[in-house]
Formats: sequence, C-alpha cells, structure tokens
Amino acid sequence: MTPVALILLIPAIAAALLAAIPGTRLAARVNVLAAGATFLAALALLTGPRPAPGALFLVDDLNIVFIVLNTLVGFTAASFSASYIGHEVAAGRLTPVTLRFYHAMYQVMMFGMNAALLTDNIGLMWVSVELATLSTVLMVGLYRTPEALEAAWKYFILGSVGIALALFGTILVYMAAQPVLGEGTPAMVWSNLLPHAAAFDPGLLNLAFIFLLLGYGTKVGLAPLHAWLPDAHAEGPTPISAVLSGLLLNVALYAVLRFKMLMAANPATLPPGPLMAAMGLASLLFAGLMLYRRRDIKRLFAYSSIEHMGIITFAFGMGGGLANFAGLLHMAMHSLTKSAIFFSVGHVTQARGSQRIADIRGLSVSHPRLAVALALGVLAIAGLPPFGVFLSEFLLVTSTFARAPALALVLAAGLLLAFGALILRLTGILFGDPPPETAPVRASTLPIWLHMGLVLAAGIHLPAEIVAWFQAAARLLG
Amino acid sequence: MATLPIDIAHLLAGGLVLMSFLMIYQDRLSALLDVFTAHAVVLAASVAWQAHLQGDTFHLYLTALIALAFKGAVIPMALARIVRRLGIHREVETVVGTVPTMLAGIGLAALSIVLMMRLTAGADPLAREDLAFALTVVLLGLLMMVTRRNAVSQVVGFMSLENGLILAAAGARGMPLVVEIAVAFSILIAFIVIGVFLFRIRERFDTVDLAALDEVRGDRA
Amino acid sequence: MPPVDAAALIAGALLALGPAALAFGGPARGAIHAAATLLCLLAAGTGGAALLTGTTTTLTLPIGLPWLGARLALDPLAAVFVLLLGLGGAAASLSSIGYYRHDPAPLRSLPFQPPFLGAMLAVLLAADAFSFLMAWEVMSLLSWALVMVDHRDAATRQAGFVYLVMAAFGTLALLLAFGLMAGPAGGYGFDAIRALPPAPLTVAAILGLMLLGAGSKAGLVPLHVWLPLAHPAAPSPVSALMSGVMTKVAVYAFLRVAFDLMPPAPWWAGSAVIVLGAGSAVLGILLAVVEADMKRALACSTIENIGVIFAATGLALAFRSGGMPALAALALSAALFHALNHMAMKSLLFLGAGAVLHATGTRMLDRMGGLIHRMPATAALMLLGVTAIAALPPLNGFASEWLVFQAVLASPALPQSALQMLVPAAGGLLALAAALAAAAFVRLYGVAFLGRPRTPEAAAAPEADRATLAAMGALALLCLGAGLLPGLVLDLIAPAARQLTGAALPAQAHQPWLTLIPVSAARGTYNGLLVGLFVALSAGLAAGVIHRTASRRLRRAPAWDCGFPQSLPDSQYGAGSFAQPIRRVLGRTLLNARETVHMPPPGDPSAARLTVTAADPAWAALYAPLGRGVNATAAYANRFQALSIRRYLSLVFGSLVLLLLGLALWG
Amino acid sequence: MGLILSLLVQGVQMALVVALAPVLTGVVRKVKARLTRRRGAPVLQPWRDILKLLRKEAIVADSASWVFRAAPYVIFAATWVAAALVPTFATNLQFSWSADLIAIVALLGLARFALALAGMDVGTAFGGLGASREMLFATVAEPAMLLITFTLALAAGSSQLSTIAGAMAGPEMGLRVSLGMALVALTLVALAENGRIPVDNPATHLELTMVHEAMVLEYSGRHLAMIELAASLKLLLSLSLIGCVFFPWGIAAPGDGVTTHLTAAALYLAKIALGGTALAIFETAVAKMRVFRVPDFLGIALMLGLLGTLLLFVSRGL
Repeated sequence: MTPVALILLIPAIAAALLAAIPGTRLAARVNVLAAGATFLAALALLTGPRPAPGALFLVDDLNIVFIVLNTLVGFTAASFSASYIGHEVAAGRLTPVTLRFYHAMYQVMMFGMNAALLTDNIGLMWVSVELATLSTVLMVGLYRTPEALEAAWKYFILGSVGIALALFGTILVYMAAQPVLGEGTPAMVWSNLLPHAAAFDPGLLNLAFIFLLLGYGTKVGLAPLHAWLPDAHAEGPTPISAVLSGLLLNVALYAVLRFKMLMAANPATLPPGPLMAAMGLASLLFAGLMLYRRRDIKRLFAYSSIEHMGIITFAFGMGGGLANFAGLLHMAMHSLTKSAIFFSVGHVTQARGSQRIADIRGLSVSHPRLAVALALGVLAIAGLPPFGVFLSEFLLVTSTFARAPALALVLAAGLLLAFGALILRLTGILFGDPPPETAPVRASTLPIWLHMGLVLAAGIHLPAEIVAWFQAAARLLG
Repeated sequence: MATLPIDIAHLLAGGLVLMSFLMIYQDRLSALLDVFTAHAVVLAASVAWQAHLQGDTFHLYLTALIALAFKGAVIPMALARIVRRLGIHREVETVVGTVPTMLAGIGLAALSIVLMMRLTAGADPLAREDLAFALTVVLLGLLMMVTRRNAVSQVVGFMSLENGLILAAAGARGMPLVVEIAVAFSILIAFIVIGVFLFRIRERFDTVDLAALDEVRGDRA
Repeated sequence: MPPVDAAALIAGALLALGPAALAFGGPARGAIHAAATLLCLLAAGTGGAALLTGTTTTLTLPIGLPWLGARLALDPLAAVFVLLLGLGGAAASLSSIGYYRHDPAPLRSLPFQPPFLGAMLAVLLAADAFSFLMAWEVMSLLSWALVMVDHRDAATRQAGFVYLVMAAFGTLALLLAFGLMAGPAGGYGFDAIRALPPAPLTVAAILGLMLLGAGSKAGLVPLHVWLPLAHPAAPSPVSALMSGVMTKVAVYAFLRVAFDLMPPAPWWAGSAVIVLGAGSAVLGILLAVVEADMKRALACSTIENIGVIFAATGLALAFRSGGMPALAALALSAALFHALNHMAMKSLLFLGAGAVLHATGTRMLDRMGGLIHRMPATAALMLLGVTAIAALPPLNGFASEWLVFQAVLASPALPQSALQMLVPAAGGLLALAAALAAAAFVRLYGVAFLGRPRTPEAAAAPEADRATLAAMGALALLCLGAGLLPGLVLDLIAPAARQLTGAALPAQAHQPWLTLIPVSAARGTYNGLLVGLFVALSAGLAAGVIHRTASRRLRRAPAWDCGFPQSLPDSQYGAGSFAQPIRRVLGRTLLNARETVHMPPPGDPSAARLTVTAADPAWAALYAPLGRGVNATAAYANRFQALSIRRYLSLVFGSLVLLLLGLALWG
Repeated sequence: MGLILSLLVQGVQMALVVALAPVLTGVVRKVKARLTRRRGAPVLQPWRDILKLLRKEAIVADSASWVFRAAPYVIFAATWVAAALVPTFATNLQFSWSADLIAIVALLGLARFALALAGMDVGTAFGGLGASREMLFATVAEPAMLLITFTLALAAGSSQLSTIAGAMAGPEMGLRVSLGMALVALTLVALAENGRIPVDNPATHLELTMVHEAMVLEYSGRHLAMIELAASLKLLLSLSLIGCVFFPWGIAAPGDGVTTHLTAAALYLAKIALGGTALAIFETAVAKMRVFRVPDFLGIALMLGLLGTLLLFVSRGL
C-alpha cells in the first residue's frame, strides 16, 4: 500500500473506529497511535519514491513540507490531548460521549487536511478544506458553554461564506482552463493546469484569484477576514487551538499558494504578490495592536497567530528565493512553536483554573518548569534567537530591506509592536508573586520539549538536506 | 436559429437575478421565503436547461433535482416553521432602508456586468453572460446577508448566494463535481438551519451579548 | 592553536556553563563562577596574545546561516575588546563567588551569567551578519534574564520590559543596517560586505542605523532611558558586566561597521556622532549628579563615558573622511583607551556598590554614610575608583580624557570650517562633563563613605567578602597601572588603530621616562608616571619633614562646627542637598528640575515639606508620547474584537467589493 | 653643564614658589590694608602664621577618617607640582614636558577633589555646604579654564606651556581679540579658583557666604598650615600663569646664561608684585556677590573662552 493511501486511510479508519470506541483511555491511545502511524507514513513518503502526479494525488517538494509538518504536529497534539483531555474529564468539563465525538472528529479533521494537501484536484481540495473546517467547527463548540457556541457559530458562518467565495473562485479557474484543456476533470487537475496556465484567460484568473484569496484567506485568518480566529482559539479545547494555529491555517495558506503559483505562471495576469504582501502587512500591524489589550491568554496567542500568518503571507507575497525560503521556514517554525505554546498554555490554564492572564502571574515561582517551557515558546515566537523564527525573520527583514526599504520599515515596526505586547504579557505571566491557590501539573510536557528542541535545533543548525528541500520548494513558488 | 436556446438560458439566469432583487425588496419574512422558493425553482429550471444544452449530462439534471427538492421545498418549509415558532413572520429587519439597498444591489449588478465584459472578452458568450448573472446573484446574496439583521433572512441570503454558485457551476461546461458541490452545500445549509433551531434563543446573528463576553473574556477594556 | 579557535572554545565553554549550572544546581555556584573566572582570564590572555602578534585568524563553524556557516575571526580590533571582556568578566565572576554566597534562588542568575559572557565573546568573534546578530540578541536575552532576578519588585519588571523592547528595537535597526550592507544578493559575510563598498549616502544611512542599533545598547542619548533602569536592577556583578563590558561590545559593533566594513563616511556623519557623544556625556553625568540611588548614579555616569567614547569615535570618523589617518588613529586610540579604562573603573565601582548594598541593604545614598570606618578596604578601593572616573591625574581616567583633548586640539587640521568650530565646542562640553563628574563622585563618595552613618544599618555595615575585595583590588591595580603607564596600553592597542585607520600612534614604549607623546613633543606631552611620582614624593616629603621637624601630636575631639555641633546625622549634607546648587543652575533647564515647598498653614504644627522633581527629558519628549500613541491606537483597534457577526460579514463583503472595483478599474 | 643648570633652575623654581607664595599673600593683604587706611600686618605675617600652625598640635574630629588627615598633604603636593610646572622666569624646565596646561588644570582639580572630600569627611553641615558650592563653581570654572587652554593651544599649536609662552613672545602672534578674551576669562577664572572677592572672601567666617573656609573649618595645626600654604601657592600659580602666557617678556630660555636668568627672575618678581597689587585694588573696589550669582559670573568666563576659541578660526585668515 502506498504511503499516500496510508496517509489518507489511517485517519479515515481511525475516525470510524474512534466513533465506535466508548472507553476514554483507549480512544485517546488509539488516537495517538493513528496520528503516529500517519506521521510515519508521511516520513515514508518523504524518504521513499514519490508517485507520479495523477488525476487525484500530487506529491511535490511544496506539499511534502506541509504534509510532514501537518502529520508531525497532528501526532504531538494528539499525544498532548491524551494527557490533557484526561484532566478535563476529571474536572468534569467533558463527558465520555462528547469525548468520543471529539476523538472521531480529530481524525476526520486530520483526514480533511491531509487530503487537501495531497490532492491534485482543485475541486477536491475545496471539498477537503470544507471538511476540515466543519470538523473543527464542531470541536470548537465542544464545551457547550454559551461562549463556546458563540465562537463556533461565528466560525461556522464566516467559514461558510469563505467556502462559498473559494468555490466561486475555483469555478472561475475551471472556466478559465476549460477552453484550453477541454471539458471535465482534466481542467481541474492542478498538474495539468500549471503548465498550460499561460494560455488561460488572464481576466478570469484575476477575478478567480480575488475570490480564492478572500475565500481561503478567511481560513488563513488574514485581517480583515480574521474575526472567527481569536474566539475559536480561545473557546475550543486547547489541543484544538494548537491544531488550528499549527495546521489548519497552513492548509488554507497552502491552497492560496497553489493558486498564486498558477497566477504567476500566466504573465498576462496582475501580479498576486503585492496584494498578498499588503494583506500580510495589514494583518501583522492589526494583530500587533490587538495584542496589547488582551486579557485572555489563549486569545492573546490566537492574535499572535494572525500576526505570524501575516508575516508568512507577506514573505510569499514578496517572493524570490530568500523571501520564499524565509516564508516556508517561518511557517514551519510558527507551527511548531505556536502549538508548543498552546500545549504549555493548556497546562497553565489547568493549573490555575483560569484563562485570564491576571490570574497566571508569578508562574516562575509556582511552576518553574512550565514557566521555562512557556517562556521559551514566547521568546521564540517573538523572534528571539537562538530559535528558528529568528533565522526566518532575519532573512525576511534583511532581504526585504534591500529590495523594498519602505515595506521593510513597516515590517520592522509591526514586529516591534507585537514584540512589545508579547513581552509585556510574558513579564506579567512569569514574574511577580503567584496567587495562593495553584494546582500542580501532572500532564507530561514532553511534546513541548520536543517542539522547542526542533525549533532550537533549526535556529542553531539547519541540516543541509532540509535547506536543499526548502530551497526546492521555494523555487517552486517562484 | 441557434441563438434561441442561449436566449432562453439568459432568460432563466436573468430571472434568477430578478428574483434576487425581489428578495432584497421583500421586507416580510414570509414573503421573503416565498420569493426564495421561486428563486430555487428558477435555479432548478436554468440548471436543467443547461443540462439540456450541454447534452446528456446526467449529473446536471440531478443537481437541478436536488435544488428543486431541497431548496425549493424542504428548507423553505423548515424556515417557515421557525418563523412561525418565533413569531417573527411580519418583522422588518433591514439595517439600511430598502431603497438604498436596492441601489447598492443595482451597483453590484453593474459592477459584475462590467467585470465580465471587460475581463472575459475571450471566453465563449454563453458561459460569460451566465457568469455575469451568477456573480450578480452571489453579490446580491452577500448584500442581503449584511443588510438583514434577522437570522432567517440571512440564511436565505446565504442560500441565494449559493444558488448563484450552482448557476455558475452549471454554466461552466462539463464542470465535474457539480452534484458533490450541491450536496455539500445542502449539508452546509442543513447545518445552518439546525444551528438556527439550536440557538432559537437568539433569533438573530446579531445579538452577541457583549456584556456576557466581557465577564468571561474581559477583552474589551 | 590559533587564537580564534581558543577564543571560540572559551566562548563555547562559557555558554556550556549554563546547562552545567542547571545540572548541578545551586551548590555548585562557587565552582561555576570560579570556572567562569578562569575562562575569562584565558580569554584575556588570548586577546592579549592576538594583539601582541597583531595577526588575524579566522574560523568557520558548520552552524548558523545554512549556506554560509558561522564565520568567526579574531583581528586586532576584536582582540582589544576580547581583552577588555576577559578582564571585566574575570573580575565580575570572581566577585560573584562571594556575592551570591547567600543567594536564596541561585538558579535565577547562575545559569545565565557565564553564558552571558560567552554570548558577548561570540559577538566579538562573529564575522558574518547572522552570527553577529544572533550572538548580539542572545546577549540581550541573557542579560534580560539577569535583570529580572529580583522579579518581585515591580520596578524591576518595568525595567526588564523597557530593556528588552529597547534591545529588540536596536536589533531591528542592526538588521536593517546589515540588510543594506548585504544587498539583495544576501552577501552576509563580513568579507563579502567589505568587497562591495556602498555609495556615500548609503554609508551614511548605514551609520545612522548603526547609531540606533549600537547606540541603543551602549546608552547613547536619547536611546539611554533603559540603562539607568536596567543596569542597577541586576545583581551588582551583572551591573558591572552590563556597564563595564556590554556597553563596550556595542561600541565595538559601531567601530566594526563604521571603520572596518564601511569606506570613509561623509564628514557630516562624523560631526553628528561627535554632537551625540558630547550631548550624552553632559546629560548622562548631570543625571548622575541628581540621582539619589547609588547604582543608578553609576549607571548614569556610564552614559557619560559612552558619550566621551562616541565623541572620540566621531572625531576619528571626521579625521578619516578628511584623509588624515594619523589623527584618526589618535582619536580612535583615545576612544579604545577610554573604553578599556571605563571597563576597569566602572566595574570596580559597581562591585563596590554591590558590597555596600549587601552591607547596608539599601541603594539609597541618604541611608548610608561613614562606611569608611566600617568597610575600610572597600572604601579605599572605591576612593581610587572615584578618583579615576573623575578624570583626575595620575589615574587612567585622566590619561584617556587627556588623549581625547589632544585629538580635539588637532581639529584645525580638518578641512571643513564647520567641524573646526564644532569640535572645540564639543571639547568644551566634554570638559563640562568631566567637571560635573568630579562633582558627582565627590557627592557619591562623600555621602556614602564619609561623614557619620545616617542609619543603624550603615553604622553596623560589615566589610565586603574576600572574593569581591580581590576583584576590586585587581581592577584598582588596572586603573593605577593604566594611569601611570598609559604608553604601554596605547602600544598594546596600536594594531587595532592601524587596522581601522591605516596609521597608529608613534610607539610609546621608547619615549624617555615613558612619556605620552601622541603626535610630537612640541604638540603636547603627559607623563603619568612622573606626575604621580612628583605628587607622591612632594606629599611624602612635606609630611615627613613636618612630622620630623615640627609637630606630630594629634588630639581627637568632637567636631567644632563653628561652635554649634549638630548631633543629628541628618544635619550632614545629603545626596539631595549636595546636588542642590548644580540642580538649580543646570538642572532647571536640562532636567526640568523643580522645587516646591509645602508650608503648613499658620498654627499647624506639622513640618514643612520640600519636594524636588527632576526628570530625564527624553522620557517626556520621546517615550511617553510613543507609549500613549500605541495605547490609544490599540484601544481603537480593540473595538474590532467584539463586533457582531453581521458586521464581520460586512468587512468581508466590503473587502470583496473593494477588490472587485479595483479589478474593474485596473484589470 | 646644561643639564645641571636646568636641574638647578628646576630646583630653584620649586623652592622659589613655596618661599614666595605666602609673601605674595602678605603683599596682597598689606596693599588692601593700606587702601583701607589701615597699617596692616607685615608682609611676612602669612609665613609666621604657617610656621606657628606647624608647631601646634593638630586637633581632629572624632568622626574624621584617614581621608581627613591625608587630604592636606595631597592638596599641598598637587598644587605645588602644578605651580612648579608653570614657567616663572625660565621656560623649558627640566620636567616641564611631564605635564601640559591641561594636566596642570587637572592637578588643581585633584587638589579641589581632595579638599571637597575632606570637607565632607567630618560630617558637619558646613563641610558639605562648602564642598557642594566648591564643586558647583568648579563645574563652570573648569570648562572655562579648558576652553581658555584650547584658545591658547590652538593659537600656539601646542598645549605645552613653555611652547605657548615662546609662541606668545614670538613676533608672529601679534595682538588678537581672542587672546584678549582669553585674558579676561582667565582672570575671572583665577579669581574664582582662588576664592577671592567677589566669588568668595578668604577672610570671612560668616556661615552663609563662606565656601573655602567652610571646607577647612575643622582643620587645625599642621593640616591647616598645609592648606593655607597650598592656597597661597595657587594664587601665585595663577598670577605667574597669566604672567608667563600674556606678558611673556624676558623669560629666560634654556641655554641662556646665568645673568639672563637673574634678570628674568627680577622681572618675574616685578610681574608678581604688580599682579598682587592689581588684585588688591580690585578686591577693595568690588563687593562679594551671592553664591547663586557666581555661576553667571563664571558663565561669562565660559562664554568668553568659547568665543575666543571660535574667533580664533575667524581671525586665522586675517
């Protein structure tokens, strides 16, 4: 059985299985197992020979990056949720029934995302993204509190509109391709589209890209389409917040990138780069400002995700070898770091029984180990060395300043803005006298250390293979 | 001689646009639902005609059928029940007055026509004008969603938007997956309707209880 | 083993001491600080050796920027600062052995202090933009962790926040500067940057960004505001490191770019640096004069000395752009020499301040007094330190300031008449700063160590621990040696001057009586050795003769005090009262100093109160508005947090229509 | 022979300044007395006082530390070395190259530093008061002094006093407005440095006005003697500085014969006597000013110094 099939089948089967398993413990274990197996399959795909691009599936340097990242974080998040969810059940916030649903949905979501990444058909891509979105909507509403339902509802409505826009864009792309590639499936197969893109009707492509950017951009969380993101992160179970930030945003961004490549392949179209760069900068600045007034720790990091998605979109919008490399690297680093942060945040909120930053002061006194974990994550995401985010921001800022000084200045200002807010909050969280009542943390912090270790290693020494691999992907992006 | 089928297609598509305008014009929910039913019927007709034009495309007929059955019958009834439950069938729920909304709608229609005419000079006329109408319907649906306060009317707006998508998909010759898409959207809308059922406490999307959010999130300081 | 390898190894070992500290924990603190001391001494030796040989050795490690690797190099310029770092770091680490003896939470400082040294060393060794900035930022990060040691104090948290944000600001400025230097192709290696010199205006822009980046770390006005907050907040050995060494690393960064990587800049760039430096000198020392907190006063005086160094650097830039390598070498040697001297003096003073803080439990000058009776050794060493930093002969502070003035006196050689007039005026500002420094340190020493104790704690203060005293003694010897034999130090740093300017001062070691002759004997000479000798001899002579021939009788009696002795120690002049005249004369305009008297109404027996306010002008002019602006904008943006779904949909709809319109217009 | 002679000259000068300083003080006092129609103490009275003080026992406050006892000798030594480095009647003394004008100013600064610390050591209100005011004056006087130094050094192309004196005596210097400014500024600074009227009154013990006296209030016996001697030395130094820089006529250069040196010495004595008399007349003519007006007074010197430096570049072309 080919790795591709495995990557898709394992989550599908696991989802069905988990829907049937009543036992919480067992379900969690199966969940971890399935995610781990999927990750192994992805590794096999990475190392082994790649299948030739067909009507259904496509594996190239670009999406292999996303897939490996996706399955890895999916695995660690699953193992984190195994320890996290147990506490939630003990605390009575979740019932075994909801939990069964949760685990099943987790695998459905993984299936949707993997399919969206692997498929060669833009229609299927759209369907899979919608599937992943709907499954996360259900998980965001898991707690059934008014706020959770509120957040899920908001996410659902905005997501649906986004989906609709994306679909319209997809139809337009098909209409642009259909005269050239003839009717039927071939005109929707990515690997057919790209080589013939130059012959497509540029006007239709332009129109299509606008709808696609807004449609998928809603899922990426670009301002001003970001509204669903903070609430969804804040009200859902923490593992889902981690997966949302670490994975779903990337998947949506991946879709945008695919179509950007299509646009770039047609010289007659308007260049998509400036639009993406502008939206990226807007998101960066807006999120940077929003970070200042946050009192809810999960919402704080949700906005930081918007900020970093902005940076990444900006990087890809700038284009060029260095910027694309920086964008890919930043995306990978952000996924690892942000999910690690959400893991620690999960433990912290369980230890303090509150998501309010005001209640989480003095962490370095009450939970030194956890404080170190959180601090490392925040410092890393703030762009401080020796972590990988620093490398990507270094490349992005320097290369941009040499090409477009004005943009680089805005970028730097946004980075500084966000940095100040994060450090302000971090100082409040780590230091000072802790509140009297704090619970010890039993859950394992292993996934956090794993992620931070990877980020640290990437910051200090990026192996030549990975560099070559990313550079190849960057070249694909043009 | 060959122009007649195309003219009919245009007639149907244009009818869809007309229906959309009528929906924007309607300010009573019950009437709105009726117009929407008509909207769905016209869509079904136009899709069926497209199927006829493009030849033996079974799945387009299927799509038309789904549209007719689901959006022409099931959903409107469900919504009508909700409206009766909530006793809001005669409520006027527009944010901005009907006339400015109409004007905005006309502007949007003009915008989409201009876009199509200017951009897609190359594409074949049938697809092209169909697309113009479809885009208009989509935009009008969005316009309705943002100018109506009432959840039901927003659901209706979303569905009319989606009708526009189906129209576009059907207009695209030999577009695969149209059925899947139609099904997917039907599921989506079913979700929304269920949502409206679940949250009948708040019959609008609009009543986000800010105070409640504050005490939980405290993010609006 | 080539010097650079040795230095890299030392840096690695210092960095590795952090994990070791985590592994062995608090009990091993003594051993770890001892190890750090040894490593720093080794580093100093390496730097010295590299200077004596005058060679440049390079090394490339397979880490850092993927396709470049971490380039390391140890050339004379780096060697000077490696030497500086080694000496300062050794002293601080040595005193740490004693300072942290009774530290309740050693793991808040122990894992960060040796790596902090290692990071600074790495900055000096880095020879490509990425490794440089990486080491630079790690240095900031670790020093931030050290600043936050005393995190329960809200002021410390504030200081740490301001510090880290300013550090990030500086790093971003450096990022942009290196972006300009590297160019679109991304030639991040220093050799690549040297290979393609940019246009003069670009050079000026790069220097401006470097002033922002390095200046914010060095404490150049107006980027200095974090410094009086952060340096004192840290444990005293760390304060010594931050003031004595880290600011010099920032100076190094500026020198590296301005002289090594860049071609000569336009002359007005140099004049800007001169003005900034002179201004920093005056404002910084004025802040020190009115500061009531001992360690903060020391930190403010750091701003002054950094100003002196930058003024000299600016002179060197001006001479360089004027094509006068010899004079550029003179100014640059003055800057380097003063950097070395300030490291010794300021570390000495901060270690002493740490001892005082331990002994009295306070940093407030007005809660000290008479410490010279309780801590004689500390007091003696501190006296030497304040004399040196007040730029008085025959100590090292004066030697380097004298050299700076010699460079100022060479200004007529400059082609631009604007500079000809600017430079002596700047020299006047430096002289004012020197005079103010004397006042500031008479005040600091007189209030803290002399007179009568003002509190029971001060009256019962114990002498400093042996390790700290040893470290202070070593630094005091450095001050004395560099003051008496400045020629030897200048010969030592001559290779660096030659590397950066193409010329160097004439070799001083061969001059008769080791006289300091910067340009020519007719131009101006100074002989610290003879002056010191003369003063010592004539003082000893006078004392001896008098004690032998006249009288040696001595009687202890209560102070006369014009016949009205005051028993209250509060009747002494304190920190505030001593500063009052200068505060009134200079502070009213520069610090917006105000005095308000609250008189109780007639019949009210309560005491009248005098409140004095003096504020750093930079806060009011720059930082407060900035903070307010950010807050206001954030508050405005926050409205978007809780809109209704329909409004969010309108946002999406709006952007869609907007883009479609754009497409219809331009498509 | 040359070396011996120059060594001799150096020795003579060092002895001379110490011997002469109290006499100069005596002269000034005498002239002032005569101007106010008093007979006044004999010219050698200061010497008598000093010797008497030297023989008395020293009384030291209980709270005083070793700084208090060491300071007088440091003050005296620093002042003496500074005075010995100023050419009085002969330039290019044996050790004149060991310090230039900047260093001489700094040596005076060292003396002031020690005096201020000594004033604070006992821990009385007056000591601190004197110290803080002294440092205030210094903050304005020292920059002024250095700017004057700049003016002279830039004009003469050297900060070395002997060279400056030579250049000033030379023909090409001529009369310059900036030099005039420097002279005025130097005079003002000298008045302040020596604590003369109108800045400070060496004869007062009125609490609110004294500066120098407030610092040395606790001193007695040999310590006081050292300080008095240092003060007189400082006055002499200032006068001979003005003399050698602005009226450098007849100063013996190295290699000149003994006779030249003798005439130069005589000329020097005349200059000093003249200066002392001028000082006395001035002090009798003006009144002491409030402490907080002194900075304005010295600010004038500062401005003049700066103007002199800048005008130098203007007038260089002329």
